[in-house]
Amino acid sequence: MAIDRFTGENSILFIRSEQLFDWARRRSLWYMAFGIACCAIEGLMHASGPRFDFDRHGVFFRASPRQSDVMIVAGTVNHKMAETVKRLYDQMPEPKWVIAMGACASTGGPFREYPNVVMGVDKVVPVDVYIPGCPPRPESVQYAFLRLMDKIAENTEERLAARRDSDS
Amino acid sequence: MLPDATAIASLLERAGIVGAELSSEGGPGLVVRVERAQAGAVVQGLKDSDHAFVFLVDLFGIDTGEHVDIVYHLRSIARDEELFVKVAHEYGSDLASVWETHPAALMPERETAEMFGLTLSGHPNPKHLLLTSGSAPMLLKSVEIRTAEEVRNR
Amino acid sequence: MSDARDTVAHAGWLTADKPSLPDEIPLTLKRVPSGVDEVMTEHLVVNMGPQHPSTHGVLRILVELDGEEVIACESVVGYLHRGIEKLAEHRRYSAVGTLMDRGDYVSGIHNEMAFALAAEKVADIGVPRRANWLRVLMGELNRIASHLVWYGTMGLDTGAMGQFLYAVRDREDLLDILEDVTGQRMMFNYVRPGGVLNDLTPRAEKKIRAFLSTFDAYLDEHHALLGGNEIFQARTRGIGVIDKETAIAFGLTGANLRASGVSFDVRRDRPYAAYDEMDFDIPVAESGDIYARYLVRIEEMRQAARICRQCIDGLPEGEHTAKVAKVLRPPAGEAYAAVESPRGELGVHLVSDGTDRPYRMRYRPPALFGLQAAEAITPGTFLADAVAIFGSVDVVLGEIDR
Amino acid sequence: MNVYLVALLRILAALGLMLLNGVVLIYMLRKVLGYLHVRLGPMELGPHGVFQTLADVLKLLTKEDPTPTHVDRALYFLAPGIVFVPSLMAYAAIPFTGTWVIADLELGLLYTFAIMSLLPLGLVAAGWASANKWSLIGGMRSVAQQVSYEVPLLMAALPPVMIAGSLNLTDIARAQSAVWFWLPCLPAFLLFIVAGLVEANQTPFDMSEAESELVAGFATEYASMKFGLLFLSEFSNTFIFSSLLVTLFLGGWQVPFVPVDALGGWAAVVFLIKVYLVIFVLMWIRGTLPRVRIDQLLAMGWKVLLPASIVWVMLTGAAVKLWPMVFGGVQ
Repeated sequence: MAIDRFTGENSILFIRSEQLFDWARRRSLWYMAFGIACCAIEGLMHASGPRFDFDRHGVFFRASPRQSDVMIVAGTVNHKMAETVKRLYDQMPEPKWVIAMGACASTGGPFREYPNVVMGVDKVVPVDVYIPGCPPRPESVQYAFLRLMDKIAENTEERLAARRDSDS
Repeated sequence: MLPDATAIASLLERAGIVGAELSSEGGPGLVVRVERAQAGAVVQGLKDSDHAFVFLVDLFGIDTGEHVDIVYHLRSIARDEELFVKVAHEYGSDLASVWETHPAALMPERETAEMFGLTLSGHPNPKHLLLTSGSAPMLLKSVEIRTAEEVRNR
Repeated sequence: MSDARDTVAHAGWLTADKPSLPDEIPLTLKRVPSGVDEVMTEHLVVNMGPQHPSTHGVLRILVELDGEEVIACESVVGYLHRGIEKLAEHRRYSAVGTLMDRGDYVSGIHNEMAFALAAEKVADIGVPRRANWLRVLMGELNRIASHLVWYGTMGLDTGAMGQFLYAVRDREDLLDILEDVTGQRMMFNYVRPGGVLNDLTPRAEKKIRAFLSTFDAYLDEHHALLGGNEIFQARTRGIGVIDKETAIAFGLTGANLRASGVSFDVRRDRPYAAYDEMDFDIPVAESGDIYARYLVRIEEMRQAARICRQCIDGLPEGEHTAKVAKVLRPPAGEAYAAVESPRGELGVHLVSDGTDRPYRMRYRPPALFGLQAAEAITPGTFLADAVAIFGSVDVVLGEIDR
Repeated sequence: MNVYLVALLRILAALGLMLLNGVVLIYMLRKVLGYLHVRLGPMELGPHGVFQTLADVLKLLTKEDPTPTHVDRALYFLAPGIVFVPSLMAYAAIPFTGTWVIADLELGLLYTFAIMSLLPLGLVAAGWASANKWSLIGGMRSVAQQVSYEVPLLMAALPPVMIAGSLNLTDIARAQSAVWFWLPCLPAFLLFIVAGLVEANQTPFDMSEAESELVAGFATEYASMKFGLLFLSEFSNTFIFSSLLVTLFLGGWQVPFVPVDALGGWAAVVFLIKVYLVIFVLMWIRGTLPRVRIDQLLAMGWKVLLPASIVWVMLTGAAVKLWPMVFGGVQ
């Protein structure tokens, strides 16, 4: 039916608007000002500083988890901290993403042998992008954000394609 | 700097402390080893003496394999002298707080007690400082860290 | 010293008739009788952190508030406890430096230096003169970088945003230099037992000279922008006073102690590296308030730049490291070595049992003692002051929790 | 034309103006703060990042809108509205030119102040309903500061009213054809700026959302577009305060030595340029100064600003009465 092109889930309008919202989400990733350890100096402080200035990409920090889209886990997560990380993640509204910054957040890093340390934040919250390095340079974090933008776009396209396939 | 060992010995004698061993061989400085029951009195006596060890630089433990050595690192600002007081504690025994003499000991005592599995007495806030309650006393030699195997299969 | 005890007893959680604050904060407000009048007022127990913009990492402060006034406060640490002391017992001497760096991550060189000095004492290693000078040079550059972070976050804590970004701008230049010499921006692992990792490259020397030529003017600008601001002075003068007795009783060291009128500096009183050959002043302030701590730190940056100039001009020729065995096996023994880190006396108490790994390494965290003092003097101030006080003693959680 | 249609169009104009204005101001804030802080601000989205705020708004619209467990549901949903509607209504009396005004009210100044004084109600509602201690403290702070500074703000606005002899904002602006009022009323002008900074919740007086103390103040628990509304209305308050300042003290839409008729429609542009210059100065202050403490702020309001404004009102009153007597009715 011709009218189907304009109503329903796979209508042009719907898909276009979904792509539009996807574009908006990609381009306005506000991260939570939540530095745990050493990486916070590089990934949060210097990242917002004059040389790297993530604000150029629309990547900006908010203090409250309710208003942020991305959580940068910048540092070692131990058993005492893990609960807080999980709670903060739960407090963020969907859609949300997590960047595990540095070796500590990815695997436990140099402290992985210590029984009190969680071996990677992915044991607590789902991680979208891992950044290697101890600590990663701000450029790496910038690249991680660009990769995250690609990932969001790919996910949307895949979702739309899957829906088209199932429909036809 | 290193204080005069004989002066410290006579000072302790005057304060009524018996059985204190002084040595400066192979140690970080002049080390006074005293009985567990006397630790508080020694620290207080050293502070009130004319050497005036008023500054607690640090308080920590060493697991020697037989017992836990609690080290009080004291400093006299007036005379510019440093002194280490070592007290042997049995595993799981009681660590008497010296916070009334040195408020600086408040947090290091909490940390030492939890890290070496000691109980803390006379402390206003004897909670764990660094670890969650229920964790093993990490700095004891008997507590193992994760093996390479565990780390690999994380 | 009854004064100090009074100060402690002032902290609400220490008095006998008051129960200590609950470990888990109830969701409802705590209703307590005000005692003065008939009205029942509510004390608010708020939980600052671990995620809070002004706690410099993951410090958690429980604050009991009567309106805006802080009645009692207790700091809860351990959210960054990573077992540096424990892991050091399982690492070779050459590898402990990597852990030390991540302790106080804002001033890595000083941490490494403390461990290297202790290891050299235990193993009885002599250090070439040039290595000592390089240690001083890098250490002082790192001190400027660390104080700049403090300056910026002090601005943030009092509500000024620009200062932080200007501080980051200058820090970038410093990190460039440090990266040029050590190969890393933060975790240097540069100072090793026996000397330093790399010699100074001509390019780094040029960069250091360029930085030092502009830094004094920048520092004056920084000082005029924040310290010269009347609002900042109103926020900091006479606030958070740590008097001499309290400072000594709580084991404060470094700039915090000197701001309270005690002239003690490890660099001068227990000279290490090449500090006995340097010519520098030790700033001391009497008032002990936040502004005094601010002034002392600003002046320390100026002195650090002065020391750097002496280092770069008079750098002696020679080797940058002594011949040290690849696997260090110091004889059994104990040693204590301290350095003047930007936060105070950073000491390493090293116990060796003759193997290639330390038997016990104790890391004396200066910021922990600063935190205790801040906790003791905060009750009776306003919430905004509490933020400024905890910021002013320069807490770095990586060092407190280890 | 139908009178209702006109009214509806005007409301829509106000709404459009407010939204557009909010979007522009957020972009401007990020750019101005960026340049003040030796960086660039948004750059990637469109030329110099002009579409950045558009993306932000769209994203906020599509975010999940969680309701925390312990909130007072009715109030939690109402609060952004209570904040948003007054700041929208306050646009009504702002004269962009002599004729371009949404509603040319006789008591325009009074109306604006009355409407603006509703704002703390919304803020304290937001703070109370959020069941968050930071929000509660933020809400309480906002009430304390707005109540203390309402009076000095009104008092500081009185001298221009007394000289112009009208509460109609258009008339006040017209009365400045000879000399802008900031010069004869310099103390009132300065008092108005300080009190207005407090009312508009701007640094160095942004007590209620002091980021380093209260996380995000009353807005801590708000997500998605509810937060967007709070955010927008904050910027619109800044705009209203600046346009009041321009209207009362900086000659409204007029340019010195240029007759009003010669400007035509450009008068609105002149007005907007003036307003945006004032906002730029506010942002400059925001990027530079530390924040005062709440007790210092309240003490300053009651002990300095209030007496000073009363004294200045009395002096102006005397001058307005004496001027015709001495110089024979120049007014």
